[in-house]
Amino acid sequence: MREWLGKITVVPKPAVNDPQGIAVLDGLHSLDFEEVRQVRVGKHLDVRLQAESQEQANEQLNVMCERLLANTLIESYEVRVEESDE
Amino acid sequence: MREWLGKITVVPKPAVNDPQGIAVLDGLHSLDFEEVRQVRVGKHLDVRLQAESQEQANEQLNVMCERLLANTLIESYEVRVEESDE
Amino acid sequence: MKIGVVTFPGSNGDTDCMEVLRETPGCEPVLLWHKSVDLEGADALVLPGGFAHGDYLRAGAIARFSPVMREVERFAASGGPVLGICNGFQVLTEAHLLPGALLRNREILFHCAWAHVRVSSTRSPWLAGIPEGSVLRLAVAHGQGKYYADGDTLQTLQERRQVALEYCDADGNLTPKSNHNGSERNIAAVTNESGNVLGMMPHPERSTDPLLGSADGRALFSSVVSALAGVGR
Amino acid sequence: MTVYSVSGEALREVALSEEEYRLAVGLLGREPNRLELGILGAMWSEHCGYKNSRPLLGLFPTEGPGVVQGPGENAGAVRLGGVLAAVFKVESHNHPSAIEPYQGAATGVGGIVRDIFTMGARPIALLNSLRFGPLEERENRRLLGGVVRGIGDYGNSLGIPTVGGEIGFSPSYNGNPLVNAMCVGIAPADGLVRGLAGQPGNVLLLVGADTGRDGIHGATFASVDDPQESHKGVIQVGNPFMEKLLMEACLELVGSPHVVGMQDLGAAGLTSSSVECAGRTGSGVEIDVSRVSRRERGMTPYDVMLSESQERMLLVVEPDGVESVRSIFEKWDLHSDVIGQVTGDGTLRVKDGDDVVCDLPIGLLTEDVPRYTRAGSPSVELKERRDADVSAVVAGVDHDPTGALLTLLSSPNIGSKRWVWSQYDHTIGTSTVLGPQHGDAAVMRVRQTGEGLAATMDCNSLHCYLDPYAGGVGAVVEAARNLACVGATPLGMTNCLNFGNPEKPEVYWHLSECVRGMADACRALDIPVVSGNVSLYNESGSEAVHPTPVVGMVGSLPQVETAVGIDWPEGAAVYLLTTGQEPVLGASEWLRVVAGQECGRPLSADPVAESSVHNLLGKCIGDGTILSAHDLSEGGLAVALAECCIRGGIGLDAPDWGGSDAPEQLFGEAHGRVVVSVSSEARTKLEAACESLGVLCESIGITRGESLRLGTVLQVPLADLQTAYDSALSTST
Ligand SMILES: Nc1ncnc2c1ncn2[C@@H]1O[C@H](COP(=O)(O)OP(=O)(O)O)[C@@H](O)[C@H]1O
Ligand SMILES: [Mg+2]
Repeated sequence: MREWLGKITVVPKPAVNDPQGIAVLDGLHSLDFEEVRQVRVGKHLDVRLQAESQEQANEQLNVMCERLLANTLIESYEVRVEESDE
Repeated sequence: MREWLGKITVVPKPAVNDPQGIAVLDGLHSLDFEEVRQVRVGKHLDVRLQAESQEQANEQLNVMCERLLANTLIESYEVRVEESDE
Repeated sequence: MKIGVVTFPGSNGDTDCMEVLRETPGCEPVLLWHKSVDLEGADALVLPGGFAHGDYLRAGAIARFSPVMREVERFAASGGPVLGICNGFQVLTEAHLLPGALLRNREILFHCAWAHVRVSSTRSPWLAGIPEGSVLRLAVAHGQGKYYADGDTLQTLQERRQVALEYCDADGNLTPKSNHNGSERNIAAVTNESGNVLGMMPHPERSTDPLLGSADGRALFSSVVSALAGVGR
Repeated sequence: MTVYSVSGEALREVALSEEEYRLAVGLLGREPNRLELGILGAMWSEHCGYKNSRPLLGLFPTEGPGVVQGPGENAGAVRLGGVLAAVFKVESHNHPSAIEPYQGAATGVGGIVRDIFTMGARPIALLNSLRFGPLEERENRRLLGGVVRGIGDYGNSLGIPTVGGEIGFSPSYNGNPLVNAMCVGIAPADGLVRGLAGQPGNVLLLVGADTGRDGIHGATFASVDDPQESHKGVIQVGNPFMEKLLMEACLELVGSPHVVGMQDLGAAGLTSSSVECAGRTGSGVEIDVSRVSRRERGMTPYDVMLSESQERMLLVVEPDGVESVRSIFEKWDLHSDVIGQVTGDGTLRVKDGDDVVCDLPIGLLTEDVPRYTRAGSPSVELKERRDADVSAVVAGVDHDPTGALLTLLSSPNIGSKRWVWSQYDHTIGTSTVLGPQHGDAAVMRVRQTGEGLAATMDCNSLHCYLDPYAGGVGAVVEAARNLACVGATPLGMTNCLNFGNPEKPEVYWHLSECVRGMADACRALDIPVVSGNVSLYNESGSEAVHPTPVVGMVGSLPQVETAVGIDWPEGAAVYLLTTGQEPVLGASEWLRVVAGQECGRPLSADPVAESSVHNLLGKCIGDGTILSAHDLSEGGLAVALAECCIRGGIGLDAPDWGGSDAPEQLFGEAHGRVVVSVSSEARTKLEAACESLGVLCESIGITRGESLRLGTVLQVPLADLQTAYDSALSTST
């Protein structure tokens, strides 16, 4: 068993309304960051966990996303696994 | 000018305790993901912007973080830039 | 005495603030729209509660860049009395007019209740008329009200008597239970170094009638009016 | 027989039966195209068209001297004092909340708030009525948590206090929670805005959020019985910040001579809103979908017409006024599009640029909606439960009064809901005189007049299940009683009929019997029904939810200061007022929680006898005689007394209480029973008033000390009561 760091990104799916992204976009425009065309805001989670291998960690993290961390009706997620430095 | 996709992660600094992370950790434990040791919850932003180069995009995104997207008193951030696929 | 209520599109405590100011003797309230760059000669400013720009990202983060905020900063720098209530407090910390930050409550959830606070410093003109050590019963209603600052800052705040209100029980004791949102050192309100800018999480403007639960909040508004009259601004 | 070109699957997608399709083709004289079919399906759905419920709704009394606006508009309105009107309605968001509890509940609040400010009223209070499966199941805790956060965040952001409501738990709601939100607003009685189209040539202005592919077919999905399986559209995500801007802008436009009508976009979006406006004035509308701002590329006319994107409003404006109206929206940073106009030809014509893509008579979409009156009958299982031998069940319980009381107090239907309502901002607006759990109804002060406006939501779904007629009567009578207990007189009522699939005989029987009971009670108590909502097909698996006809009632007090809560002061004399109805254990909470049985029959209320209790309360609370009042409902006398102790923080000393320890006496349920407290000087005054109004009144004891002591039957320390009460929802935290 080793410790791994899962980095999970959960963002609203493209068709889903993202008022938060729209508000941040407006905020950036009003700060004169005119070059920004679109913003979407989601969640980031750092999950430290024990697993036999990187693959196993990856698999577990995907299950966690399906079951708790993301609502797949409105959000899509992405999992990356690194070796934990702690 | 090309379009770039900035991927920004904003997480609470370690000294700031993160009740959301604790709540998610509890949630995972109660779903029997006993192997999880720690969770921190932050924000993820996908920012599509125009810039001359990857470096320039990167620089602009860092300025946005300093000025608006993160509160550096309590949060740290990380910027990655990719070519935009859209 | 003209008191400006700085209103952002998502402010929702502006009406309650206008109401109590209208009822405060010697006070003429005026609404200041966030896009305006004219404070209309206000002698003091209130930033009310609410969700200034929807409070996406972080409470108060986007509001800080509204046009009116440059004038608020100038006004504060010149020593004018500024009161940020709840979301107004969050805006003031984001704008660096007050130290620290307001994090999500310890229990994560939005929390609406009545809370007691002890007046621990009366340096602010908003509190000058209230005896130090008084216990006030005030409404609280927020999801991100847990006051945070690093250890050194907290030390300095206390040394310089910038901690204005602390959550306490009905008898004025700073207990863990009364610290409903988990703020550092039970802090409910702080001032800037010179004392003219005050940020507080509780809502004095909602605590203005015994019929509603308490009238203790009125004292802050009458206090600033007397303070300003004394100074003759 | 004619062969149609449309597939069975296409019909299922829009929830139309083949027979309905045949009917529509006959009326139209041709087959509809795909867009027209989608529009037809939405407008003929139960949700928009009330196919199964309209005939039943006709039973409700909807008129009265105080009615300013009855059913048929975005919300109903009743006169409040002299020149004001209270505008209110309830709305369900059950299916969306089952799928995504946070967003589903949030957008439910958004929808009901829009219905109120669309009428030109400023919303001053929100309430909600919720039902979930048991909290032992994680999924139900997740739903509860998400729904409560969604309701809280949306209302809190708008700055409208959420001041009351009710929550219940039962396995029948597993997989199908109920989320009903009610909003109350205030407007000048002669200044209400209607959803009217007016003259041909008037301009249609679409305002607010851009249109995305959200919730396409939400209306039809709400009309089929498995939300989880049937939902394919994009889930609606609310933006309370946008709604706040819309609300302020629309309220600023009230009284503008240029605004002919306002209509929010709810179920079936642009389709139903434009059809409703035209239908109310007998005109037609022409819409060019290419003028609608979109959130996404590649949207078809179908997507635009049926999108349920939130935070949008349709305004009908006189041609000269368009610029001035748009400038108000600009001030609030809101985008508006001129999307079409009112016509005189009675059709809904949709264009995509120059192409006509839909041309349907408005009447086909409104008056021609099929109406079904079905035959209902109770199921065998229900009859067995209803006719079960309750006394045998009671005899089988090892009765322990103290244990039963603590068990009931800590059960989720009775115990403290603080975990829920502390997440709702209930003090914003500085008008909340009696907030959550303070009184039997919420009381708001009406600044303009000094009056009090009271509101409550009620429904005992177990009673409705076991005896729908009695349950329907009971829901209305209990709501009126709750208003009376704070000192208010009912002005009007709204309701939300939450039932299963009406095509099933037992569900239709429940629905029709409940409505009959409610309507009879409304007539007897002289309370008009001015608005409401119907949510059918609430099933999961193949089980219908318990019938849940939620009553929302609004009342007034001449002077808000006189309102009383549940909390009694120290040293007061406590009385039990009754109509003389003896409590029973059938369908009681005691039977459910302590004996583990949902069986027997509840009592039916006698509205006339009940009125005298309400009148007494009105009189004696108004003149300051009564210091606190609390009605007896689930859990009966012992629970009501315990609640008064907990809320007042003071015990009850009743050494001479002559009752027995029989469970009927302590925990039995009946109607028309209220515990009140008066000062010792006012005892004779109360007794005399009871005598003259024909109300029975029994002296119980004195408020003092640190425990609830009822004769020799019960003595429980206050601290134990409190602990049990506070533990009820602890599993949810
Ligand atoms: N159970 C009911 N009792 C009385 N009126 C009802 C009931 N259900 C619906 N109505 C009335 O029918 C009309 C249409 O309601 P609804 O479709 O919910 O409107 P909206 O789309 O604006 O939410 C409204 O005027 C409403 O008040
Ligand atoms: Mg409507």
